[in-house]
Amino acid sequence: MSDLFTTVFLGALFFGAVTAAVPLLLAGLGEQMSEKAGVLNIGIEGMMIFGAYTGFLGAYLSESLWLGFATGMLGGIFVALIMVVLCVRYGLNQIVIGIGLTLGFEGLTALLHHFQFSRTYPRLPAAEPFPIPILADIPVLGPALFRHHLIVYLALVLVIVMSLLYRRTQLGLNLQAAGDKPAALDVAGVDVFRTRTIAVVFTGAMAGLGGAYLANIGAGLFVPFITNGAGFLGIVLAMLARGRPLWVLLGAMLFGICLGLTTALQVAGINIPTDVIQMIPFLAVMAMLVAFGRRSSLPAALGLPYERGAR
Amino acid sequence: MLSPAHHPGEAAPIIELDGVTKRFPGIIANDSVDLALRPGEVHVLLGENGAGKSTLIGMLSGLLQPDAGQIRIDGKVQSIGSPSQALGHGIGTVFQHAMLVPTLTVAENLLLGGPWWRRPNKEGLVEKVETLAQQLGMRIKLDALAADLSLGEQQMVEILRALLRGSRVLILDESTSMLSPAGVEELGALMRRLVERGMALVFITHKLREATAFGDRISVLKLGRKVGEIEPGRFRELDEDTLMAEIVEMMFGIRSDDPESVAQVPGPVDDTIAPLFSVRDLALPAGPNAPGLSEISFDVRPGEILGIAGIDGNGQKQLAEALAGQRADAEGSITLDGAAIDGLTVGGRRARGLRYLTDDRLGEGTVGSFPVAINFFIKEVGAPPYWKGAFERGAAIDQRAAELIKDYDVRTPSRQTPIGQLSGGNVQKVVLARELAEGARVVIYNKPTYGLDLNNTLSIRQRIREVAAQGKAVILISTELEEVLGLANRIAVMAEGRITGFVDNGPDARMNVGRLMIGISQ
Amino acid sequence: MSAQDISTRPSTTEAAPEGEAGQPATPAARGVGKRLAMTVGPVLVALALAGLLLMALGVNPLTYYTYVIERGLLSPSGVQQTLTRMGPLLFLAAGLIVSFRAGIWNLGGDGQFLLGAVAAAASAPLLAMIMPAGFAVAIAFVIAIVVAMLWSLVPALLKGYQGVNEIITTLMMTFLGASLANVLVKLIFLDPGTTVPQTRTLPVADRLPRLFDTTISSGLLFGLAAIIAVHLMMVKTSFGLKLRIVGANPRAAIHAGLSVPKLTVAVFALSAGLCGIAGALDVLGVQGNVRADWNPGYALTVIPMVFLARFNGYASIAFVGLLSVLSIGGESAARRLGVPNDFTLLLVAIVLIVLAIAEYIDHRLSKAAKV
Amino acid sequence: ADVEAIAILTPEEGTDYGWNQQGVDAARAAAEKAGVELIVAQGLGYGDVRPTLRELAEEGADLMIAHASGYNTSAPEIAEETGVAVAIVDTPEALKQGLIADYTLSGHEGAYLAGVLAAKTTRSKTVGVVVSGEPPSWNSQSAGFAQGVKATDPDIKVIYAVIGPAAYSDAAGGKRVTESVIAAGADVIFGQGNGSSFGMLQAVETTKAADGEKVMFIDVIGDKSSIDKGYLLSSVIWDIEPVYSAMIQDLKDDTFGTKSYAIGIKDDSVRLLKTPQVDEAVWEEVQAVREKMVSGELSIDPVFDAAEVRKLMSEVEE
Ligand SMILES: Nc1ncnc2c1ncn2[C@@H]1O[C@H](COP(=O)(O)OP(=O)(O)OP(=O)(O)O)[C@@H](O)[C@H]1O
Ligand SMILES: Nc1ncnc2c1ncn2[C@@H]1O[C@H](COP(=O)(O)OP(=O)(O)OP(=O)(O)O)[C@@H](O)[C@H]1O
Ligand SMILES: [Mg+2]
Ligand SMILES: [Mg+2]
Repeated sequence: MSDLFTTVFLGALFFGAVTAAVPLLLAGLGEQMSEKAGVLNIGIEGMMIFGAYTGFLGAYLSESLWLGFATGMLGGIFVALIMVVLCVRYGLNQIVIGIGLTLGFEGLTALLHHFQFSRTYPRLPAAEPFPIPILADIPVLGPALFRHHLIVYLALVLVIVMSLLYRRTQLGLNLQAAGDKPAALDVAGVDVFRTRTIAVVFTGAMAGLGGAYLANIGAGLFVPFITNGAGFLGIVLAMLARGRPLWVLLGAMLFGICLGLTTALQVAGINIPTDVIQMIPFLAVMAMLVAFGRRSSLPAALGLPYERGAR
Repeated sequence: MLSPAHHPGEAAPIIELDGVTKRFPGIIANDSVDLALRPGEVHVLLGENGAGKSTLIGMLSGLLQPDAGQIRIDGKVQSIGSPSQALGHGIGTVFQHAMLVPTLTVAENLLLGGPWWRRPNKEGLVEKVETLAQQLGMRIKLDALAADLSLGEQQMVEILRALLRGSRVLILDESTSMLSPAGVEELGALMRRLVERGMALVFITHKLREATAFGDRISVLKLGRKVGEIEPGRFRELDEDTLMAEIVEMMFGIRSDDPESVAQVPGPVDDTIAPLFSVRDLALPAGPNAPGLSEISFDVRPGEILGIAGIDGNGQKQLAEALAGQRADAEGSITLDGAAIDGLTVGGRRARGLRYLTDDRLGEGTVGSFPVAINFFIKEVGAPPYWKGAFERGAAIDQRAAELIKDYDVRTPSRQTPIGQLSGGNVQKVVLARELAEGARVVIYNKPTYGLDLNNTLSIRQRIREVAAQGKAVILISTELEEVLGLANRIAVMAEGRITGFVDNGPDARMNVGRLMIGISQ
Repeated sequence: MSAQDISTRPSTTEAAPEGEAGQPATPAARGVGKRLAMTVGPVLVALALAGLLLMALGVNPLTYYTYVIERGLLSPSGVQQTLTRMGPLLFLAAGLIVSFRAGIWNLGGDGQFLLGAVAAAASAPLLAMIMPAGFAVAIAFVIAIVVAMLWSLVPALLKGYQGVNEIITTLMMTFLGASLANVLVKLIFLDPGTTVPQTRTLPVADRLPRLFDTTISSGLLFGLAAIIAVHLMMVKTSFGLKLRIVGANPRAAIHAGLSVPKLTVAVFALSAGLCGIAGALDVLGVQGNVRADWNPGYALTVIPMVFLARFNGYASIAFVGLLSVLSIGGESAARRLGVPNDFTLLLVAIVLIVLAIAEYIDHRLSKAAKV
Repeated sequence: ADVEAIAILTPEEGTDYGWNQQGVDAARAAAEKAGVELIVAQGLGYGDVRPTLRELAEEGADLMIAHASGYNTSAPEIAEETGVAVAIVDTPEALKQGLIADYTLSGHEGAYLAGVLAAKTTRSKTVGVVVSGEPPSWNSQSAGFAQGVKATDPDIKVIYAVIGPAAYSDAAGGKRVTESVIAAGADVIFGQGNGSSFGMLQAVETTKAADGEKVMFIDVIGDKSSIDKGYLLSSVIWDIEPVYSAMIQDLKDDTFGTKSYAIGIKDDSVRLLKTPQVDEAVWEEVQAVREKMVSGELSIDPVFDAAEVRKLMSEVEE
């Protein structure tokens, strides 16, 4: 039994954990920016599923994963733009529109899948990994962490970029102001709508990219409802992380590792019912909330549409 | 008192409003208003609550767009489509309510507005702030969180921000209403220094003394129209009392000498009467942004008004909340009519006749989206006769609300209007009616006239006197010394969460209170 | 922040047409008429938009909609299905109204629904063996309520006493609830008589009675009663007013001496209890048991409906009715025309979004009209 | 009785090369054979299908095939209510003359053969079973597969993994778990899942076994040959047409509801798919095992319970 836990197996396990974490990381980073700017983006699941579809379509037609990521981002941005117009510009209720977008794009992509792919189930070729020299040869950790597609490292770099952006740039200040006191940002001469638009579009791009990653690398194909609530998990991660990109990464990895653990325990033949094992990641998060959740400080204007001059 | 040291001539205006009109649903907030803002002048804008002052400012700062009329800047017709355009024209505004992002530091707040991809230039800022602050005699804590600043400090930051942006026009909307007397003087001096640098200032206030002390020119708005203007020439000719009388006549159509001065100073009440309300060793732990309380003890006799003076933020609000029962962490004993009430909840204390009139009428005093009628009763939800069993008795509520609206002269379109749409003064009257209507025995007023116009201020002060005259015990917390001196029989001074001394009202009271406030004991 | 701040255009002004304190009937009636027009119009626009999509798929939209209306609204058996479907949805709407009006964003309705359903399904068939079915069903309801309330306790306490944002906790509890429901069904309350992972089945005869000679479950009547009761509770009683004060301005609630933490816990209990009843109602009235992996996700689709209804109970009945017509009729129309069933999802989404836009335009127009 | 129309209800669209498609295709073939009309109601999900059942009954269906174990509570109820005959799965005890018939489809015999095939194909002496859920019909195949492997070579390890929450459409999860199982040494994967099985197939196509060679995939229920890229070793094919034809005939003969229907290897309604990837010699050996089963010399009991299945794996592994 224990001889199953070879370095190869452990490597694959953690490799899988990373693969599972990346879409959550991207969704969480995206949602984080929306929330920072005061928009509770419940439509992220819709952005993700549409990004998964357009990302797969792009990669499949162009035979290029990179083009697929680009079309995935565009797909996510398309849904985000609807959200921008309705929720940022016109101040419509973010929860209603968010749920509407999620349902709508789940339905639309299932429909499109039915007409396009349901007879052929096209699958993409294996994604070329980009092993990082030397590091990739470390036992277990090497294959787990340093033999991924380039996009995975880019996602990790993004964590650092986002941290710097929030802490070191004017945009970071603007975003925080848009979420905490939009009127103050407005009178300082910065367009609140534009700031929030940037944030929501970024969310769309990240969610779309996450969806495309899920379809193109995670699965290698598109099936309806493939995102399976990953966007909602992104919302939870963003709220838990309270504005810190690194925490999104930690949360996403926690989920990924718990999923890997589920597989590991089963492969080891440990006879715990899978449904019980599957509760682990959620229990872990709830435990974190009970222990550290006190006074989670979300942006003061989260969810509030901004209207200039309104009292 | 300061008086204009420098007398500007009729320089060409930077900004001219020409027949500017602004309509809101059901109201003309500004009706063909003409106004000129000239360099080197403090232009005071006066008017009752709801006269349209803030609306006018909104159009100058790009928050609102006029429905008719034009705005000329440097003689050319311009539109001010957004706050950033206003800033571009050199118009800086310090709004009635603080406009800083509480979670950012002062420096970050000052840096807001740069190109978005840039790295905020903190070093450059430090340099500029140092020079400006030195020139103007301001003290700025760049690394403090905006949320940790006092209101006065926040205002300074906002003024500084306007100056950093190279503003030629600076608008101050009711900037003095939250300042201590010393803060007001300081702001006045700063305003003088700014006009000396050739800026045009707009100064909005409800306090005529400030208008006469700091202004060069006065315009009066009434019901959205400009009803009068006093030119700098005449302004300088008239003495303060005549000036005030003239302004009051323009604003209210009544003639009066000094409307705020009080005929007779209330003396101490007979101290052989048993106290109605006693507090012993009240204490409260300090919070992250608030001082704690310690060793607070006092008595209030029936018919007595105990004034609590002190600079804002020295624990007055915490004291009021502890007395009202809103602070579970308070220690010490409180007795009303000989019975301990410190174990009771807010509702329990209220049932015994303890009433607390909060200073935050919109934040906690009322529910803005609820009708006026319901707001009269939100402290006695479920009580008869307005609720029977668990059910609301709409007719009883409506009827009583109508009476209270009439008795307290609440100006509202209807009983069903959401209270948030009323002007501040009218909201205050609703809160007042709620606390005083029935069964009050001890009343705590916290800044009862903050932000109110003269008429409302005077009528509310009169009510406070009447309440005491009915044999109730009154605690009056106020940062306005005039108010305390005009109403209280005895004055306690608070500093850093303690009472530093008591002063019986009388001829020497002003000096004694002042000494206590700046830390010199009697 | 707290989620109270997540504003909703519909709720910004509480002086809604139905009146807080006895308004004359005529303006109210006119208000209802206008609301009706403002609902029917956008629905037509939404249907036209979805129709364009159908044409692109080569399907005649008129035929499609004829089928939808015929099945969802006109055919006797179809309308009975629609009305039956409404029962649990109305309870969910009632539960959501309680919490949303109190400013608490209970997004965990689906988890509470599932656990209520499992609790009812686990208890009713067993109880029915030892007592009259009527009692068994009644007790099962009580058990479902208690279980759903307990399930909401963690988010409730975290929110009430620690200020932890309930959107995160309730979302998490929904994920967790779905897993737990599965565990309970597969491992604990499994029907030993079958290999299929499901609970014991409550015989048809023991379920809630049907109305007259129809297949309409009496759950509809309970649902209607519940949502009207909740509506009246919120607008006419002192308890409802307290909840609304907490929802609209928690600081004012503290100032007025209300115990915000206790009320918060009470809101969660009520809201979760009602969602739990919805689950129990679906099981005890319609399904008879709970199968593993069953999660209809009703609460998620009901959330936008109660928003569109501005948290008004009566309007929610209409919107829940609309949702039921679309889902029952849409399923049938899709099948008959060979369109994948997923089109129904898209249809519901388009209706939702267009209604929200119409609401906005209405808001703008009425603002402009007052000048 | 006259039979003019039959209906089939499936939870997902009948384009999944699996359970739903086999059901719809078989119903179509059976209807055509019997000259009756077929009404297809697909993609109904796992929620409440009573509305659809009632509507189909109204539309004149004489037999409603409720092709999902999730429908086996509702369908008999509607049968009682409307008097229209229904066929349900996995519930042999629910028979009722003229009204309710059961067809319990178990591919355990075919899966046993697949196990034999896998045991003879594996180079690493490790095979994997990946499933997206644990419904009875899959459990019996997982168990059958493990028994087949064990009977052929007791030293071969069988690794068992269930994907995760709501995994029916979790293609990414299917791929991830399959990759882990391959990394644990498996070079033949026996996969069961709906949308997620395409993820498993993808994993097999894009991951090398420990020895650097191909990993092979054994599918169930449907035939994915048309979309295969050379990794499909076999599939436990279910042909449900004979079952449905028998049902229609029984309905005509008024004997419907008196017996359960089943599929099995005897009449080739359960059979192993022969792809070009199967070694001829191995195929002969597998056929020999099949003969033993047909002749009754070898019989395998189906195991439907998930816990039992998992126990079987641990035993196999020991
Ligand atoms: N956003 C708004 N929507 C509707 N009406 C408004 C709005 N802002 C102002 N008003 C109207 O404009 C009138 C003038 O308001 P404004 O705020 O300009 O008064 P003000 O002179 O600044 O009063 P105060 O002394 O209390 O600050 C009010 O009576 C009000 O009816
Ligand atoms: N959003 C609004 N909608 C409608 N009317 C409004 C709105 N906001 C303010 N008003 C109106 O504007 C008037 C003045 O509002 P404002 O808040 O400026 O009061 P105010 O004059 O500043 O009073 P105070 O000086 O006591 O604070 C009020 O009569 C009020 O009815
Ligand atoms: Mg104003
Ligand atoms: Mg004001």
